[in-house]
Amino acid sequence: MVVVRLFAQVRELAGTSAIQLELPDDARAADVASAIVERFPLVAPLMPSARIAINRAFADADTPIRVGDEVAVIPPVSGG
Amino acid sequence: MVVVRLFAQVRELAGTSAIQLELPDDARAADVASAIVERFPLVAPLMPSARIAINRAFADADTPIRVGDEVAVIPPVSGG
Amino acid sequence: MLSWVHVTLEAIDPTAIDRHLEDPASGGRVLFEGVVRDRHHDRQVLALEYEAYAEMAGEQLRAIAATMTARWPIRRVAIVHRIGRLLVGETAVVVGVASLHRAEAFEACRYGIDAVKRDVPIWKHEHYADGTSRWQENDC
Amino acid sequence: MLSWVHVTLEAIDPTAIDRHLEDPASGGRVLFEGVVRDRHHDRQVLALEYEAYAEMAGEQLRAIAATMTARWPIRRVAIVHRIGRLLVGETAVVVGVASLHRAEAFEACRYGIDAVKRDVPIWKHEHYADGTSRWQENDC
Repeated sequence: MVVVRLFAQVRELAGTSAIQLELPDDARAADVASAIVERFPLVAPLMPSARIAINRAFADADTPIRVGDEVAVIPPVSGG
Repeated sequence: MVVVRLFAQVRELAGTSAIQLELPDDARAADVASAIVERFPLVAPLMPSARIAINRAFADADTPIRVGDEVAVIPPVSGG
Repeated sequence: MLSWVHVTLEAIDPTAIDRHLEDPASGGRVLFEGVVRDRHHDRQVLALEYEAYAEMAGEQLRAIAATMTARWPIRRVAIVHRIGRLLVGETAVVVGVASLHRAEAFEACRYGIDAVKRDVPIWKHEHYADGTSRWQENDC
Repeated sequence: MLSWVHVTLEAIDPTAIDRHLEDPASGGRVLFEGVVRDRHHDRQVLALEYEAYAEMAGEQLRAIAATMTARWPIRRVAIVHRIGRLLVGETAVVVGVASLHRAEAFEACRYGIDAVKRDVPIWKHEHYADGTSRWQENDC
């Protein structure tokens, strides 16, 4: 089980800033994105442009996720 | 007759910050450079890299000089 | 300390930036300052809020500063991003570089602000005069 | 006032620069600050003096600022050059640009400082720790 943090518009549409996800042992970053869409259909339109971060670094779709990892959904940023 | 202002190393080697030059009626910027070298042989090595300004704008070698013009010898600059 | 990065809820202090860029061997400094604009396209902006994934934003800023000092022969880097509520005209971000020669200071600074706008998890929520609000996305 | 240029015998005041770059429609500012370095090649610099052909320097700065605002869609330009005696670490020149988008602010600022170093009649006389001194020339 991992905790996934949500930010900005994803957080607003999901109505929460963090959720717990049950993921299989061989889960990868792309599985987080799918699980979020399943749980929060309203967020679906945002996910294609969102990136997944694992332990505070951007992950590729096939980066494995391990128990205890800090996972986050990063919608397009607008700092600066 | 025009007044020619001298700056920086040219001023130091000439020992003065301004001189008066008698120039022919059809004088051009290049004639100022030659007149300076004639008057101050020590300055000769600096003149190939110096520019002539007429009325506070850089002049070409063949820019004509008229009575009352503000003329200056501009050695390589080092501002900034 | 070669580089100094900071995510802060407080107004950015220019003298703190200067202090971190101070270096007697550097002849030039280039600074980019991002300021809250009064409009977005045709809508009047009253204020905005920056939200951050603060822990990751700090790590990303450190990584950007490290890339800058590795890629260019520069001597000091300072990057500060403010979050929370800002008004029009207030400074949201500063990227500062000190180096011997100006070419690399310009290049490194430009790289730095581009990377901040692309890769640092900070989000801008704009509030408009017509009562609406919107999450922005950088074009980069 | 779109552009503000100044040759001064006094210390450069950063708040004056900021005031002249202030513009609610500009989202970004790029500043170049030239600072007196502690050495020139292997010689230790104690201080330097800038001499200017002040009237022409002012005209050239105005022309450079005019070229910047004509060539790039920028909204504010400030260029200040200090002359007289300066110590290591003191600011000799600032070129500041405010604009909607950062690409043109970087380009215009870079153009501005390059043009200042090439075309403004100001000369630097460096004084070294070994008692010697020398008129410098910019490489550009």
